[in-house]
Amino acid sequence: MNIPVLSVMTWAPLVAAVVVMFFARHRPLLVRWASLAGATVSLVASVWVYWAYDRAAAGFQFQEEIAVVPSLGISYLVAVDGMSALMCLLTSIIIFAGVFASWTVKERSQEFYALLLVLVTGVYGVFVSLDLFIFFLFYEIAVLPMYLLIGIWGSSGEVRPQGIFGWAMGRTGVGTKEYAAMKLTLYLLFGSAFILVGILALYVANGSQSFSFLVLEQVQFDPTLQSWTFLAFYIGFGILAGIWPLHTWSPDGHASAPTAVSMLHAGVLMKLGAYGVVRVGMALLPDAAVDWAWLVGTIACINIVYGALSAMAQTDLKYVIAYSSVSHMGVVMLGAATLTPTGLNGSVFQMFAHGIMTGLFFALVGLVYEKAHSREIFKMGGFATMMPGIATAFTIGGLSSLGLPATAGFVAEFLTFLGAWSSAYQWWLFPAVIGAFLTSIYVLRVAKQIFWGPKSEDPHFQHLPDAVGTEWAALGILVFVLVVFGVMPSLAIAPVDTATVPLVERLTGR
Amino acid sequence: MMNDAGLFALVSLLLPALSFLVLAVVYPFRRLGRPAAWFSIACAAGSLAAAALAWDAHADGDVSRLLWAWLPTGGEVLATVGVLADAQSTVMLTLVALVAFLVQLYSIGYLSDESPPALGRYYVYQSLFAFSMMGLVLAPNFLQLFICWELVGLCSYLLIGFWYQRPSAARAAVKAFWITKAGDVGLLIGIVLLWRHTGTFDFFEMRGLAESGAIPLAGLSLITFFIYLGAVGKSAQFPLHIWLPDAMEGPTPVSALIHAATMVTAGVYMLVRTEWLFALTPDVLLIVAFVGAFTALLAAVLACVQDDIKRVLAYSTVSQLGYMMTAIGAGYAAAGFLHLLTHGVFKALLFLGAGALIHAVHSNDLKDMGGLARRMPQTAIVFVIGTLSLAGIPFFAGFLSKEGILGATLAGGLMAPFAVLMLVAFLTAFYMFRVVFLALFASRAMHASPLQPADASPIHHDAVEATHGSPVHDPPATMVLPLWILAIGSVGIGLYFTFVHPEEEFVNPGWLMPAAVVTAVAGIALAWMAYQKRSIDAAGLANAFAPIRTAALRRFWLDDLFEGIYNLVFLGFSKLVGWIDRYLVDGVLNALSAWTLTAGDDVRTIQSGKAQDYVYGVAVGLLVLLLWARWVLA
Amino acid sequence: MGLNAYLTLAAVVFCIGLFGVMSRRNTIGILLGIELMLNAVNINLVAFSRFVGNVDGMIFTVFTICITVSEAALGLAIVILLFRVRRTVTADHLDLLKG
Amino acid sequence: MRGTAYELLRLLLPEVTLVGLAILVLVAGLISRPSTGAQGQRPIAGWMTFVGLLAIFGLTFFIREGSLFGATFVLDGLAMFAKRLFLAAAALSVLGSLTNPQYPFARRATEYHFALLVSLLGMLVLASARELILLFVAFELMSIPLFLLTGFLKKDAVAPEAALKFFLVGTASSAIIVYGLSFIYGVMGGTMVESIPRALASGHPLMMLGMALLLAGLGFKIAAFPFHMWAPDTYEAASTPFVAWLSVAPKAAGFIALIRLYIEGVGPEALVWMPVVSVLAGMTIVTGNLMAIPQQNVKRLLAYSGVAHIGYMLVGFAALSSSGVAMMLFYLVAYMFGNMGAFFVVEAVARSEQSDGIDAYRGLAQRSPLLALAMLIFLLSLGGIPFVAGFWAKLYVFLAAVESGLYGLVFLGAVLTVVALYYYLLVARSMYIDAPTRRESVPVPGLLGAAIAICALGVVGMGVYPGPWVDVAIRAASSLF
Repeated sequence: MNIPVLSVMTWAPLVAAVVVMFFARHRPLLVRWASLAGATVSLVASVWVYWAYDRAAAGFQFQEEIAVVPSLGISYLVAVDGMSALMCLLTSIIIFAGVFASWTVKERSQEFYALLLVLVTGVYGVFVSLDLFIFFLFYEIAVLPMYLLIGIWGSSGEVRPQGIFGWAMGRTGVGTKEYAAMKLTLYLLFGSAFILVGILALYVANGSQSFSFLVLEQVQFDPTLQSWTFLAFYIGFGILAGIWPLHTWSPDGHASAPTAVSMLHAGVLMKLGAYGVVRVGMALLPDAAVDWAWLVGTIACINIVYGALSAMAQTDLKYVIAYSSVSHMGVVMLGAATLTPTGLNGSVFQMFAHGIMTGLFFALVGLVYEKAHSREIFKMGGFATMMPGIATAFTIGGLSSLGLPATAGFVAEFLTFLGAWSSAYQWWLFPAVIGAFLTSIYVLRVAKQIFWGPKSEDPHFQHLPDAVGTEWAALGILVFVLVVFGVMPSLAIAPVDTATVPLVERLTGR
Repeated sequence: MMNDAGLFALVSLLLPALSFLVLAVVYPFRRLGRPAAWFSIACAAGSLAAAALAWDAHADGDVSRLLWAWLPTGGEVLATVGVLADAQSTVMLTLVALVAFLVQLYSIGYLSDESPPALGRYYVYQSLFAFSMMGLVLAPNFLQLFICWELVGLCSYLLIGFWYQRPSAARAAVKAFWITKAGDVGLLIGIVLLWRHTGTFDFFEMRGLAESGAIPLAGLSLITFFIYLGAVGKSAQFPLHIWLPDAMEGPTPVSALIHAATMVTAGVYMLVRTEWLFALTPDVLLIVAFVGAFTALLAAVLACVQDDIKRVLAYSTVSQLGYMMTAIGAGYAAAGFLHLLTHGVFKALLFLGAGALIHAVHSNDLKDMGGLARRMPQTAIVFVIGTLSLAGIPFFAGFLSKEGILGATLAGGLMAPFAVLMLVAFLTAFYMFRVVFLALFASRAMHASPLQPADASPIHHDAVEATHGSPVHDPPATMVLPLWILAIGSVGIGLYFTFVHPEEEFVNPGWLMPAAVVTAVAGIALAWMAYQKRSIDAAGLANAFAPIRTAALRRFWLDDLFEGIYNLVFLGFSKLVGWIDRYLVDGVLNALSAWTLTAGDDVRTIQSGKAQDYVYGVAVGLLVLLLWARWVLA
Repeated sequence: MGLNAYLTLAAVVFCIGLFGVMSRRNTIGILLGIELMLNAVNINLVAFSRFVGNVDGMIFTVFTICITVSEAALGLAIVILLFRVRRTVTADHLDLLKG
Repeated sequence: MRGTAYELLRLLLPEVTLVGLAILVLVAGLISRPSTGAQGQRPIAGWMTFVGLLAIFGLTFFIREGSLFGATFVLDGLAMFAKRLFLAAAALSVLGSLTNPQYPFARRATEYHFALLVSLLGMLVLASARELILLFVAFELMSIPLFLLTGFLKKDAVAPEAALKFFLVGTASSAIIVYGLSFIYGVMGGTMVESIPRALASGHPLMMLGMALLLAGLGFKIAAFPFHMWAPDTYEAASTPFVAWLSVAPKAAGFIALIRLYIEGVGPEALVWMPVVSVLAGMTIVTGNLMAIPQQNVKRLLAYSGVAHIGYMLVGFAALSSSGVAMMLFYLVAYMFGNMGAFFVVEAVARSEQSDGIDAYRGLAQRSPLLALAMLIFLLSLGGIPFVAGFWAKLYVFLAAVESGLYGLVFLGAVLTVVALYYYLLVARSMYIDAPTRRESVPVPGLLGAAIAICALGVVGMGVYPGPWVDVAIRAASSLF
């Protein structure tokens, strides 16, 4: 097969975006179908890649290379291994569902879809590109459209500036969607500054020949360089992965963003961060990865518990979900920090599982908001009678997030726990498990309050419709994936394993 | 190494799964209600048959395992799923299948007032429960055990909250889930540690290691203790027993199936399954025994003061679970397992009977009952049979198993627990017959209960309005049939054991049987005098034990304790963290950005607009450069 | 008299000129300051060319003078223009543009 | 070597033709006096200039490298590159100003274009000057018309003020420059640039003094902190298309001079400048970005961001390496497209809204999407976002700096990019997020539109496929080492 399937997957959304932008003016339906077409092409491509990936051979496959700036050794070099194949699949699923989830966007839907698709191209690019330079380039593409997406179609929450930094919050306009958009964008770009320095450092340290991952992988960088570049990568990517205490962009951003954007951002973009730490940080700097594991893992533990507790404290449904993401990303980072095959598999699987479940969550929150026009948890109640479908989907998502078996969440967490206990810092296991327990508290609390509880007296909430038409598509896909991968985890673990095992050998074998 | 036992077991496991899938996925079919229900029942029946065949097919001693790779890692298989059919699992499987089938049948009648969609939902949960419980029973390794363990917990949550519009039900559901989950945290940790300790999840391999002494004992006690914590949560041992009484908010058949016969016994079953592991850690077994005995006593006392018939049964369940645990702790898991089986049968019977009564009078409260024996003869008969079994009267199911447990405790040399259990036996007989007399025989006018319940017994309001004032009579066939089957079961088991004495690995002292019988009869007698003949003033009896009673009515403040932990520790702490996150962690960030903005304002003031100031700028820059040049030369 | 004497003189003149540019209120005065600076440069160049012993410095000086003149002319033009539109030639008053 | 007339003509072709063009424009203007107050007429002078410039730009491709007058005047890769840059920028600016409706432009187009051409001539010569006197003269030839052009709107209240400020600071700095040159001459005993390295190696104090003075003077021309203060005021007051040019060409010229004097052939001695230039770069980046944050006037905002960009170019310069210079040249081109494009959009908006304020851009995306998109692209390019020129530009200078081990500087620059994005995004917010106050779209004159389109194409083209541009820059720089 000589079709450049990865490029097709990566650029199809961009093509769709161009079509939407220039040929679909004032034709909302065409906009949606064009976007759907783009997403579908990517989905098919990624599924095919996932299927055709030769697990026996492992390593990087479907490689394509085009020199971009030969004089500097920059080339458009793309390929996937088990890990990135899974991530691409995740991206495809989320965007596919996202297109449906935002079917009802009213104003300026043309620009909305265009930006969304551009964003997705960036995401694919990051996952497939093996040239660190192109990697970085896509990375920024994936971050930037957020500003407009949140700024234009977002919704403002209400946060009172108070506390000892009240003055500062007042000045930065905390709570408004513009604030959230600016915060998210700048924070992530701030992180990318670290990444850039790190990448350039590696490039120069290797004699300024090539940015190719495959080349740099062979190099044994000297310890001090490794040490600080790893920290740079950890901070840079970590910001996007929402590591404590650099996570505060995520609740505000996700809470303000429109449905599809929250889905994509919490579902996929945060994974970019974790993926970056694993792919660039650990794979290229094995010694430093081992030396800094204690930091990564400990902060991950803080993430897990801290995120869960913060989620428990929220009264705004979207904030709850956003903080749960912070907590779950902790699991991802913890799995990575264990430096064991089980842990890393758990980590990657959690990236996937959390991507799907949080996508599902945000889709549901969007639906609930659309129908009940409220995100205040304690105002709503007893919706299960009126919207059984949504209630069921929410429950399944919730169960997955609290790590209930037969959903993807369990496998991920369980593997991570195993990894944690077999790692060098066994005590990591306990905060992780506690976090899972806390999750069960806040998730069921919310589910009970909004869906599976007594009906609220509020007249607004007496007659609410269940999900209809295309809305089902988004929910259906996500729930299906969530359960299928929970019941048959080997679907995902088998290919991922081919990528993580060599990595771990590289890390510990040094 | 597999024979048809394994296959039958597999079949009986997969049938409920099939019905679950069909009902869950085929939305319109589920919404039909009754057809869905019958489909599920048919599957249950099929799985019962298969289970019976499996039980029959398994030849003594041999074990059949069917395994499929489930979770690969590091190039090899990390965990498998499958079926492990042996003596224990097949008989347990049969019990589960039987009760599940009967309960599903019974529910058709019991839930006749429900709307079709609700009924469909109910049967989805039922099928899922049947599947996961069977999966648990047949689990070949700790991982599958845990998976199904969690799933049954989920079903319990869903079914307790089946009438989620009732606040109490919604509360009880989450309470049950959280409390058991707390125990599961222990179990999960235990499993992870054990995996690291032995390198496998598989019972079979692990047992091999254990028996060859290949498992290092260092730190094993901790591991088994963690695992035991799981059992504490699931099998409602002190102090995590508090969820079980509240769980009675669910429909009565659910209580019969999940909270009496099967799920709550999962903890016991797990310990029975892994006795060879616990045998390595006698210290933990001691804890198990003492906690079990204490739980039995506590629950028995609590049962004495309840006016809600279901709560009485719930506490008696807790108490009986304590019994089983004690036997296991004493080192004779077989005895505990036997009691588990018999208890499963007659406790299901009792619950279903109680359900029939509740269904008739639309109330859980003993005060609303009385003299029902005349109007509901069949129910009365079966209920009494159940009660006799529970009280441990000869020729009934409970008798021998109970005696077995007492003997086991004795043989284990645990004197204190033995004494406690004897007392509990007395109390059991007392509170059960209190129920019998108050509900069935003493006429309603006659008894004015001196025991005001601490918590107003929740009444199934909508049902009351639905069929108010309808004459009280025996329930329809679908409900009576299961009652009789179970009743015959408990009598049958009783008789069977009286003639075919199950061999025990210990010998009971001759005086044990009489003693047990006497205790039971004494309890019955007291109840008779207090609530039927009224020769003893119940109030006086109550006052005699006033302090204990008040404490019992407040449930020994355990619920309050947990409530407090939830409110203060979890919610309070979370509020704190939330505040910190928003106003400190995020605040610092905002402060930095705000400072940047301010800096912008400040710096621009040097741009005064006066031409000469600009020249100043140039001059200053020049000066600096010159100084630098000077410094370079130096 | 050595080269340093000339250089010092030039430096002094240059500094005076610069000081004038920065301190005079009247725009014309500022222009004069600039003239001073440029003349200091001329002194420098001539002195150097004398001591180095080639004429490049002289040539440079000639060019500098020409440029100085043209700059002065342009400067005065601008001042006049300013006086037309703003009715003032005081440097401090010319701060509409700032920040 | 002494060039024959042919040699002479061949090497001086651009300059000679430019002089011719200037005279032609002047004469043409004299004979065809426009009817007084004729609004919006097509000034013949403008067209002639534009066409002429294009022609000369074309001619630059027919001249070979070489040198004249005993290497006083050289045509090396750098010179070629610079000349094309100047010509291109000038052509763009003229294109943008052709339809300028402001009265003076219609009335006195001749003078405007003549002055512009003369200044351009100065730049072209400067690019090739390898001799101090010639360099200084070229420098002044470039500067003096700029003062004049700044005050071109002479009836305007602020333009003359800006002109005065520009003039005062400018002449003061040229005094400083020439003062520095005098010392250099004194130490070298000659005025040929190629003898600088030897003198520098001798480490004579006066030499250092002279170089320091020179650096200060050039610092003014490229508007590096703290010599930048004239820039914002000048930009704000002068006519926008001219500012677009002013913000690019003279700065480029300044950098060329810097390269010629401080790097070319200096070798290891050059490293002595690394710390001071680094500090200069860092401070310029910080202050430029910080001061841009609170700006409400887009022209001022762009002015300050321009200062910051100079800082980034200085980062490339601070690397003091072949790749550093190359990356800096690349940055210049990217900056030319991005910055001029942005200014042209400002011009377009200002003409319809009569305002340079950020508020004038409210909801531009819904009024005229393409214009908004163009602006967005330019801003992103200036902000250094992938797939537009600015990204590669920043990246390359950072790369060069890292190669020279300036990690701190690179990190500072990278972080400050975020601050820069903050104020660029403020404009983007106004265009895309805020609701428009008026519905009808902004009218864009065809020629101005063309100029914008060219810039947009340049930005995107360089962004998507930077390879060839980089190679050109590298080739241009390679001639220096």
